Amino acid sequence: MLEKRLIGVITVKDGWAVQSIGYRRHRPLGRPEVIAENLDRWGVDEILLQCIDRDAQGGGPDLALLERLCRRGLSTPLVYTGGVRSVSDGVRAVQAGAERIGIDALLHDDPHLAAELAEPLGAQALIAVLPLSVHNGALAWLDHRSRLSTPLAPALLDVLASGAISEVLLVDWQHEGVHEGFDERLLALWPMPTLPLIAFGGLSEPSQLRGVLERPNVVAAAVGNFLNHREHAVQRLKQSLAGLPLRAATHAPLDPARAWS
Amino acid sequence: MAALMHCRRCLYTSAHPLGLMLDAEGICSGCRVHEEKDRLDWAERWQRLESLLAPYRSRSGETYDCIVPVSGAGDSHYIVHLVKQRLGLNPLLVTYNKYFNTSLGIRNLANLRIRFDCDLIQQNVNPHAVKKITRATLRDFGSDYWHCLAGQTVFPVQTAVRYRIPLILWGAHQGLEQVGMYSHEDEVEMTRRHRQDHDLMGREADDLPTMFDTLKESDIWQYRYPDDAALSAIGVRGVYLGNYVRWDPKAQHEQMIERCGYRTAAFARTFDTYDHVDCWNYMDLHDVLKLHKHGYSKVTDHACREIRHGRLTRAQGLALVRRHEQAAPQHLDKFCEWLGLDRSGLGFLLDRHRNPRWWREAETGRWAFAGASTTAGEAAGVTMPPASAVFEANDVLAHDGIDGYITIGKGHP
Amino acid sequence: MRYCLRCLQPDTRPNTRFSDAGICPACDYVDAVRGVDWQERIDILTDLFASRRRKPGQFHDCIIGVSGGKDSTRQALWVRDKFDVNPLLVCLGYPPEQATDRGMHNLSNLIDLGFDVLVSQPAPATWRTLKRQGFERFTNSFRSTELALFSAVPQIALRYGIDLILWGENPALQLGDLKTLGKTGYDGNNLRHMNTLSSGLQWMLDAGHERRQLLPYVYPQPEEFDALGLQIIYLGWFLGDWSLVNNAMHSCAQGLEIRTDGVADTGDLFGVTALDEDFTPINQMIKYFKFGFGRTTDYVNEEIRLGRMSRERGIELVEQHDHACSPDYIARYCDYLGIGVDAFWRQVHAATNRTLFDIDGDGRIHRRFQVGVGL
Amino acid sequence: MSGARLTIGVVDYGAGNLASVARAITGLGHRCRVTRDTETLAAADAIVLPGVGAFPAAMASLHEHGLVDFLRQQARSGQPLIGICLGMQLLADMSLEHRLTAGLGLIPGRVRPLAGARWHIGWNTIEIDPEDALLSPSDGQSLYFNHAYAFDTPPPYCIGVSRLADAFTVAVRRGKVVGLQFHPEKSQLAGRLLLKNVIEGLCRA
Repeated sequence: MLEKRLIGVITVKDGWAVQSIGYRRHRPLGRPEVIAENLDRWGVDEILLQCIDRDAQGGGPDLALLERLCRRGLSTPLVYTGGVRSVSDGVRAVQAGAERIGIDALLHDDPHLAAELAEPLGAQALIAVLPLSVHNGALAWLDHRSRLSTPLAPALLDVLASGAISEVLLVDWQHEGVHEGFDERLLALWPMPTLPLIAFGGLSEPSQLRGVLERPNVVAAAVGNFLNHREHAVQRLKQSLAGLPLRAATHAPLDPARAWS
Repeated sequence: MAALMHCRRCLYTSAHPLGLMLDAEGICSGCRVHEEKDRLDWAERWQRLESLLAPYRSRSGETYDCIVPVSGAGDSHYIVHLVKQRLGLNPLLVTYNKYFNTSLGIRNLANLRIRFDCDLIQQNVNPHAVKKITRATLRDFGSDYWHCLAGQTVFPVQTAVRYRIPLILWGAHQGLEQVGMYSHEDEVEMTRRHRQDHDLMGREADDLPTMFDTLKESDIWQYRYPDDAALSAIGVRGVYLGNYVRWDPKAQHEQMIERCGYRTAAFARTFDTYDHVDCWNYMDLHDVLKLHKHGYSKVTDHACREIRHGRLTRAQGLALVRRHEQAAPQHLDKFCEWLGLDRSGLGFLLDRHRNPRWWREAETGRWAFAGASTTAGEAAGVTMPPASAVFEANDVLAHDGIDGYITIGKGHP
Repeated sequence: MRYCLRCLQPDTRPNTRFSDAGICPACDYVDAVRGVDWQERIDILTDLFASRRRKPGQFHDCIIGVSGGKDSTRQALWVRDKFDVNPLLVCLGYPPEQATDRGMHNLSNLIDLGFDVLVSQPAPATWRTLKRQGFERFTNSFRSTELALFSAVPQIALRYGIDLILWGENPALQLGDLKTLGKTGYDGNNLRHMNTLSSGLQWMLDAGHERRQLLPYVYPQPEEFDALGLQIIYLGWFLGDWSLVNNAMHSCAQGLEIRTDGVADTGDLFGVTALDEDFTPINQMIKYFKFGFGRTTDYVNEEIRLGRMSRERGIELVEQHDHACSPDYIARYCDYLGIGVDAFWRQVHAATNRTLFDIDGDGRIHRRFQVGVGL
Repeated sequence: MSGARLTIGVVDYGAGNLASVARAITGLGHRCRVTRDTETLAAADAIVLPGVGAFPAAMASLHEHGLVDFLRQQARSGQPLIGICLGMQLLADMSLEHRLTAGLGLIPGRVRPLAGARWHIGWNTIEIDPEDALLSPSDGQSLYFNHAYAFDTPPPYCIGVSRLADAFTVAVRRGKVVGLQFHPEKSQLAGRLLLKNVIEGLCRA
C-alpha cells in the first residue's frame, strides 16, 4: 500500500546547511551534501533541499549545489525549493537532479505562472511551499521576503484547485526549531481537504508526528533541525511510529555505496 | 564568495570553516550560544546528566560503565575527574597514538592513568599506513592531522562496539563552543555525519584512496566508522559533558594543575599554555596550515574563548592574535624527519594550500597576509594578557629532555 | 630433589615429570625433534594460513601477544615477512612506575617496524595493590600480572573477532609444564591450565577488590573460545631454531635494546630477558629459593641442550649466579610495593623451600643440595 | 561482484536527470555510457531508457534524435532494454497524456491517467508475478513512484502491480524488454538490489 513519508529537510543559507529557528535565527550545521549523504544512508523517505537566500544571490535555483549532491550518488528522492522563478528554472533544477520542485515566492508574485510549470514537469513534480500562521483564528500566509502575512489569496486557491500542483508543504514557520512547536490548528483550518499536505515546522516528537500522520490528508511529515541532534535520528523516529504505514527503518550493515567490490 | 563579516563581540568571521551566522546586531551564533553559559541552571542540567547516565551503570561489575577518549592534553584530566570522581562511573579510557607525541604529553597521560587509576587501551596503527595517509591528506587538502582526528574520533566508537560498552563520554562539542552550532539545550550527541563533515573536513577513510594515488583499503580500513547495524545493535551513544557542565577550559585546567598534577608548557604561536601540550605539531605545523587555509589560527580560537568568558576585551584579544599569529613554527624538522620530507618540499606543499582569499604572492616567495585579523578593527596597545587571562607554564614540551617524537614512552617519574 | 641427568633442570618445576631414564621433558623434546622434517612443519603452517579467509573489510589475520622483547619481535617479523600474514600485535603494558625506558624503546621499535599494535594498560594503583597482596600471599607479585598478561590476548581476540592466536613456546614441550599439552604439538587451547591461570580471580576478590576493578584480569571462559572458534597455535613448534639466544640474535638484528646490567645483578647471562621491567630478577630469585632453580638455570639448560656448554661449566654458573639479584633492584621493588626490605626478606624466608635451603642466623640462605646432583 | 563488469548504455535524449541512473549503474560495479550515439548504445550489453516529464515531449525528442527506429530494431534483435518511469511508458503502443501520441510499440498496451487518484507519489509496495525470476526477489519491497499515468497491458506482459484504490501495472516485460514504473535509482537499498537483479539477470540470461 502507499506509505506515508518522513522527509528530511536541509535548509541552506550562503551555501551552508543551517538550523533555522522561526525563519529568523540560524545556526551553522555543515555541508549540505554530507547531510544529504547521511540522510540517504539512514533511509529517510525523501530529502527536501530548501535554499532560503536565493533572492540575495540574484534568484534562480542553486544548480551547482544540486549537481554536488547528485555526484555523490544520492539514492533518495530529492525535492528542491528556493529561487524557482520561471518554468526554465524548474526544468533546469530537475535536469540538475531534483525529482520535484517547491515553489514559494513565485506563488505570491504569479501563481498562474507557477501552474505553467506543470506542463513540462507534470503536476506530480510540483509542491506549493506555504509558510502559514494562525492570526485571529484564520490562516495567514507569509511572504518571507517582506515578512508580511496576508490571507490566502484567491488566485492561489484557484491554482491549487486546478490540480496543477500535487502537494502542499504547510510550514508552521513561527514554530520552526521549537520543540513540539507545530500548531495542528494549521491543518484543521486548511480549506482544501482533498489536496495532500506535508506538515513541517516544530515537529520533533513521535507523539506529534503520529498525530499529524494519522490525518488522512497528510501524506508526509518533514523534520529538519531535530534530525541533527542524535545518531540514527530517522530510524529512531520511524521505530517509535510503528503501526503507521511507513517504510521500515534500516540500519545498513555495510556502506553499500562505498563497499569495495 | 559572500562578503567577509566580522562578529562585533568576538574575533570570528563569516568565513569560519565550521560556518558562522551573524544576527541583526552583528553578534555571531557562537557568542549567542555562549550567553547560555550564564543563563542556564547548571545544577538542573547536572541532574539531567545523572538521570541520563543511570541506565549505563553496570551493576554486575562484569563490564565498564562507559568509554572515555583521552590524550596527554585537551580536557582529558578534567573529563576523567568528572566521570570517575563526580559521577562515580568505572570508565575504560581509550587513546589513539598520533605519533607526534611530546614527552610532556606522555608524562601527562601517565599521570592521568596513575591519579585516576583507570584501565587504558591504546591503538597504534602501523606507521607505514599512517605516513602513507598523511602524505595524501597533506597533498590533497593541506591536512597534516587527518589521521589523528580520524583515529581519535573512531577508535572510541570501534571499541564501544567491540567491547559492547554503548556509552561514550566526550568533553565539549567543538561546533557548539566555537560557532554555536547547537544550543546546550539541544543536547546534541555524537554522529558519524558531524565527524565526516567537520572533524575530517568532509572526507571519510574511503574517500582518501583515488585512482591516481597508491593508498589501498588495507591502509585506511582501521579509520572506517562502524556500520549502522553494529552501532544500532550495541546502542552506541556519544554524550557531550559540555552540554551539562558549564565548560570553561581555562578554569578547568587550572583546577587540574593544582589538584591532579597536570603540567603545561608555553607556545610561540599562542598565549594559552594549557592545551595541546601533548603534540609537537598542533600549535606548530598544523597551526601554520590552518592560517594558510582559513586565514586565522588557534590563537584566535583561544582569544575568542577568553573574550566570551570576559577575561579579555576584544581589543586585547586582537592584540594577542596579532602578536602570535605570524610567529615562526619551530618544529618542522621533526615532521620532515618523521615523514621523510625535505624542508623545501614541505615548504612547497604548505604554499600550495595558501587560500588566495587570505594570501597574495606579491613576488615569488613573498606572501602578503590579508587574513581575518587584518580587517578586525582596533587592537589594544599592550600585547601582554591582563591578569585575568594569564596562563601558567609549569613545564616544557621536552619534559624529560627528549626533543623529538616519542612513539611509546614511560612518562614517569 | 634430583636433576635431569643431561641438563641442570631439577624435578621441582610444577606440573613436570621426568622420564624413567631420569631425563627432563625439555631434554626429551630436544631428542624428539632431532629427526624432525621442519619443512613439513612449515608446510603445515603455510596451509593453515592459506586455509583462512579474511572477512570483508578485515585485514588482521591473527593476533600475536607481544611485549616488544626478543621472542615476540622475532615471531611478528617471521609471520608477516615470511607468510605475508598481517598480525594484530597485542601488548599488556606495565604501569609507568614499573615500565623501563628500554621496554618503551622496544615497543616503539616494533611499531616502527610497521605493525598494528594494541596496548592494554591496566589501572596502575589497582595493579600495584594486587602486586603487594600477591607478594604477601604467594611471595609472588606476578601472580596477578601474569593473569592480566595471559588474559589480554584472548580478551582482545574475542572482541575483535580474530579467531587465531599465535603464541611462542609450548610450555608443555619446551619447559616441561605437561598440563598445557594440547592435542597436537602446536595446539595451544589448553593454555588456560597454565599454572598461573588456574588460580583465577578469587584471591583478588578475597583481598577486597571489586569485580569491576579486575576486568583486565579475567581470562575468557572456554565457551567464549568455542563460540568464536578461537584457536591458539604455538609458533615454537614450527620454528626449529627457537631458542632464547637465537631469538635474541634475530631481534637484536632488528633494533632490539637489551639489558646492560651484568649477570651478577640479575642472574641473566646475556641480559636478553625481562627487558620491559626490572622486577623480574626479584621474582626469579624468589623462584630459586622456592624451587631450587632460577634465571641462570634456564639459560644454562638451553646452552647445554644445544651442546654449546658443558654440564660442568653450567654447574659453576648456576652455583655462582642463580640466586643473583642486586640489592638496588630489591630496594626499588620494596619501595614500589610499599614494604620494608626486612619485611621483604622475612616473607622470602617464609617461602623458602626448607628441604632445599638452610637460613643461617644473619639471614643468609645456603643450598642444602648440590647443583647438578640434588639432595 | 559476480561475473565480469557489464557495459550499460543510458539513452540521453534530454529527458530528466541521467546522473542518478548512471551513478546507480556504476555503483553496482558496471561501466556506464550516457549517450545518444546509436553505435555506442548498440555495442552495450543493455540499454536503459530513462524519462521524466511528459510522454509527447519525450517521443518528439526520440524522433528528433533518430532513436525510435533504432530502439525498436535493437529490442527486436534481442538486446536487453530497460525503461524506467516515463521510459517504461514509452515502450507502449500509445499514450493519452495531453494528446494521443504513438509510443515505441515494443510492449502491447496504452498509457492512460491513473484511476481513482490524480497521481501516484511516494513509496509503495510492489506485487510481483512469482514466475518472473528478475523481479520476484523484490516482491513486497517498497519502491519510489512519481507519476500520474499508468500503462495498461494485456496480462502476459504485466509482471508487477501496486495498489492505490485498486491495482495497476508497475512492471512490464516482453522477452528482454523490461519496463519499471518506479525509480530504482532513487529507492535506496531496495532499488539497488532490484536494478542489479534486472540488469545482470537480463545480460547473463
